[in-house]
Amino acid sequence: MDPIVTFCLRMGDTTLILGQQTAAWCGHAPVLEEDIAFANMGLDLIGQTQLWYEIAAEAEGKGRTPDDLAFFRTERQFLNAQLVERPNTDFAHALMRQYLFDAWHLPMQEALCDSSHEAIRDLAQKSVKEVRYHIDRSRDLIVRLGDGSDESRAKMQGALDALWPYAGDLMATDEVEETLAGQGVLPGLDRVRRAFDAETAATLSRATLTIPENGHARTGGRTGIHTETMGYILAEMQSVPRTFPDARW
Amino acid sequence: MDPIVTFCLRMGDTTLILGQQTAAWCGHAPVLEEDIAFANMGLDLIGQTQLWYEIAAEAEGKGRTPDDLAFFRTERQFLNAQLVERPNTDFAHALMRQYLFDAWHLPMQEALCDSSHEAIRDLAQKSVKEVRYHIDRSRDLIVRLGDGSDESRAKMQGALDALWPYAGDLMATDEVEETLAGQGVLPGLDRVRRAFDAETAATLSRATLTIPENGHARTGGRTGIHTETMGYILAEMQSVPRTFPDARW
Amino acid sequence: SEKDREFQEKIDRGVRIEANDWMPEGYRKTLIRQISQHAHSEIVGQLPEGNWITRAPSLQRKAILLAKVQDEAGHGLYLYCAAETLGISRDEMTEQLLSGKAKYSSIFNYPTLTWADMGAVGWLVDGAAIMNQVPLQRCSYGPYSRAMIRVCKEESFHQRQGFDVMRQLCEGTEEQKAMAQDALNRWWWPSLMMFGPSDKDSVHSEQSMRWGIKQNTNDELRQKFVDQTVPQAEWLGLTVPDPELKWNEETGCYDFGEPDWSEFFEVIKGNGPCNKDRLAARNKAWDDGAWYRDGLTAHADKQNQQIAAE
Amino acid sequence: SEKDREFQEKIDRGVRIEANDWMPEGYRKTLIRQISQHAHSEIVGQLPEGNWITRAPSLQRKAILLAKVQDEAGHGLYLYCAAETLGISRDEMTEQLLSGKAKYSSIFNYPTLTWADMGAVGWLVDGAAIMNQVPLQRCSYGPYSRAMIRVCKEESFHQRQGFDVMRQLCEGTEEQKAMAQDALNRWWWPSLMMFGPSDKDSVHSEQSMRWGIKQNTNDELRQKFVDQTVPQAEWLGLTVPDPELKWNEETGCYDFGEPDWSEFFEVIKGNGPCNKDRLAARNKAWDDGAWYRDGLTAHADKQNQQIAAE
Repeated sequence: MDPIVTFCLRMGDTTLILGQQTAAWCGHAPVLEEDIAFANMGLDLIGQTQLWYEIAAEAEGKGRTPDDLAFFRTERQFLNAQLVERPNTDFAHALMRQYLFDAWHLPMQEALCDSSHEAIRDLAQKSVKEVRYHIDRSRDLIVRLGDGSDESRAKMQGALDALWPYAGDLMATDEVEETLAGQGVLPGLDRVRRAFDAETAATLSRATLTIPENGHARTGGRTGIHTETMGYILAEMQSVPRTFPDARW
Repeated sequence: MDPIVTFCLRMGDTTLILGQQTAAWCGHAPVLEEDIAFANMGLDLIGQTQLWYEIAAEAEGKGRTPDDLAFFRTERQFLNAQLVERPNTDFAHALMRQYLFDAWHLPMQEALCDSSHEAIRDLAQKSVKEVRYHIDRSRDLIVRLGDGSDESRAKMQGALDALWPYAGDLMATDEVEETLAGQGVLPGLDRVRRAFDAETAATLSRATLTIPENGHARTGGRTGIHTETMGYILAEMQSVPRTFPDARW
Repeated sequence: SEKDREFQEKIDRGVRIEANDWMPEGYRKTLIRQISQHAHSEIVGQLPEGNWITRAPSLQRKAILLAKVQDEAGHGLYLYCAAETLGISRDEMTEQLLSGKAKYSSIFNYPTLTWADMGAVGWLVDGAAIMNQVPLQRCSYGPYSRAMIRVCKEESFHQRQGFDVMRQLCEGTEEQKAMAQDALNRWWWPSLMMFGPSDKDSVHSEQSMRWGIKQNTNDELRQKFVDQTVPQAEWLGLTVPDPELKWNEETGCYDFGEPDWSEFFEVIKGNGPCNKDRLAARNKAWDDGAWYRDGLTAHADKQNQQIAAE
Repeated sequence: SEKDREFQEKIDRGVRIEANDWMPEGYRKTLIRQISQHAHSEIVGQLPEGNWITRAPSLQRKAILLAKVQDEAGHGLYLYCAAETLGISRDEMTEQLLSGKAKYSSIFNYPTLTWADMGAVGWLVDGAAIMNQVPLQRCSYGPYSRAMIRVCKEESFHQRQGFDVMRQLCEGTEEQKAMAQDALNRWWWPSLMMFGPSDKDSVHSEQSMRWGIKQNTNDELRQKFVDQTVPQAEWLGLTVPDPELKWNEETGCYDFGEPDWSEFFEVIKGNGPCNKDRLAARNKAWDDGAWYRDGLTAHADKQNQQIAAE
């Protein structure tokens, strides 16, 4: 597969699955303001997904649409990072997942603002503002809830312990990223990891939370190896188009 | 639709969806013995489903297989009682749902043992022993957990309050049942309801539980009107065959 | 009293009442009840449509639905603020909703069973809501009137989106068209009931009209809704599930059948298809979120103590 | 000691040790560890296959899978009973599992990602398990030996069912065949690791063999598994993902590559793909079920008091 296609699917699948998980909180969040915020982040993520899939579909040149990519691929063909498919166990997990994603997503989009690939550069320049807004919000909540009550700290620490091993999958690279880095499509990848480390070290310390020692052990999403939650997410997400394969919506 | 087809789908869809919900407890029940019991009930229910669908498919005469009926119909075409699609909120709900189902299922199968329809009579005579075993088990648990600790009583009462309004959907009848009753296919329907009332009054009283006053308000499953949990059950259950519609398994 | 008479004169002259103006207790109570019910309806109204966000069949439809549900939460927020100007707190209103004491629009106690319901809800339910809400833009109470101006603008957008979902289905496969017809069949009567019982049976109508809180009778609005919606159904090629529906040359309006008001009163009483599920979902969200709200409060307290200590 | 020597002579003569016989503490401890680990493996082993029960693609496959998972729970039950004869309670063993102190077979820390995994797990994982378990039918400890006779009978049935799932996939569409190959690729190496590290690196092997708890070395069993499985893969038309795999005319066996033992030790340490999810699932089941267990105890206490009072 053209490395551009693979890369755009990795990005778009990651924003889609996170958007899907985020959107599931609508009407179920702890306060009305969070219902609104989660809907808003979900919207941004779905919008970004459409843009990534358009580039992927165009580069692939097989006439598939963004909806084909979202609704008619199987689990092993989805290339999202495992982090975003982790379950909506509770709102602490949802916030921590979002924060760890944002801490990678912002430097990634900033790097892509200098991409040699025009469509990717445009996408990044268009969405970097949204992403900056997301991390401002999630960073603030991590600090307030980490350094909040005993219960809120315990919840946030539990979520961090559960999710930290998956954060590395966001930054996993292989020959796809290396090829694109060599072409200037993906500039400054080394800076992304440093920025992630600096951001999380500073924020989690302010939040009085402890980074787990076992590191970023879990990877594989980028090559289509997922966790057992993924199949359920896709079954639900794809159910209507799969049931009526000839329909347009 | 031939009333035999409708009736067999109502029965088979009800056992299938309950089997599906029951089987989801495997590995997640409060004690190993319940893992085994729920798997066992699930097995019996799936087996009964196959028998009901065989009669339905044969009567329909369109060449559909039991698997076609299970995996390639949509929510509005499923005719199960709403009770069995109620969610696995906790194990108390699972036990109470099973008990209310059993309290109807046993007199229903006993009645069908005298059906004028040979295949239905055979099915009932074959499965009535399983069903008797199920209610012996679930009645016993309702009594022990209702008349158990304060917490277990509260849990069982909560489950009863939530599920009682749906129990009536098991016994809902329309011209389909009336036609079949007239033909002797469905003998003694009036006795089924009386048996249900007697069984639940006696058992719930021994369990020190209070039957809610608002009655059996919820119906509609028998005509394809479901609750919002149903779509998710089907999305999951049908996901593999829907994803690979040309495959055989 | 003198004050009451002056107040009524202000209303009659079309002067807007503002939060700090004197107002009769009955006027305040009526408004609190009505605005908070309306806010609760927006909050609970997230659930039936939220039910399909994760299953929307295209990325575009998913985004539109998500934006719509977000708007509903936003409307809830404006409306709670408007009610707060009358001296009730959001927490009090929330407590009334969660305990089942406060009402919300009965329509949200019906389930959304297929994707077509996203069309029908937008087209019919938002359509009926707008019919109810447009006159409220001219409500005598300023904060409510201004909230409604924002709400109505967004609602009419939602209604067009719902209609567009229906249009796409009706132009689609046989199965899609059947899905659209089925959704219309299920949502038609509950939508008509959204205007409330006939005026002769309506408790609060008369005083509310005198106070400029209500501008039209329930029956007037229902008639207007039918007259607007039936031609749209015809355009879509769908059949309105009312055998008594008929164009009346004389009145220039449609004659139509009577909704099943016993069903309406059952749903109001708490026995609708989803009453329990809706309240359970809202209570679960609130209970599960207690640690979050307490955590933020604890953090704010720490910050304040630090500032005080400095 | 004299007793130890007598015990060893009994073992050497092939006499079965029973629960009330004298036995060395080391023998008892080794057996408790091994039987309880085996029981825990059956319990945790419910999860990866349980994951597909609700999504099995035909009614027949759903029933077969459900029966299989039920058998696993049943095996857990026999094995807990066998361990209890050695003086440890089921609650103690459960506590050891839930706290992460006790181990279970590492293979269950891999995820089941497609329906084909139900084939691969049955064929390869049950296949390897049987290889390990058949000799245990002749284990020197009677209750364990008898439990294993029951277990083995059912396991070989499961293995055939798993193979049949693979066969059906390999005779199916291109997508199905690819799914089968993908499952083989993911499960091959973890299955080889099920026999444990090479004997030279295995801690307990020598003493266990002397005591008649273990009959074959890890490497012998692994070789046997490869020799049995490779022709089956060929029959299915699948490729074993080992470039070093080659028939050796001289030895009459297959030569094969070395598994990645660093992965094995990472998984053992708790860093496998699903270690946390598996323990979390078991802990949740146990914690959520506390009210159930307490309720039954409370009921039994009431009954006993009533009997005592009569």
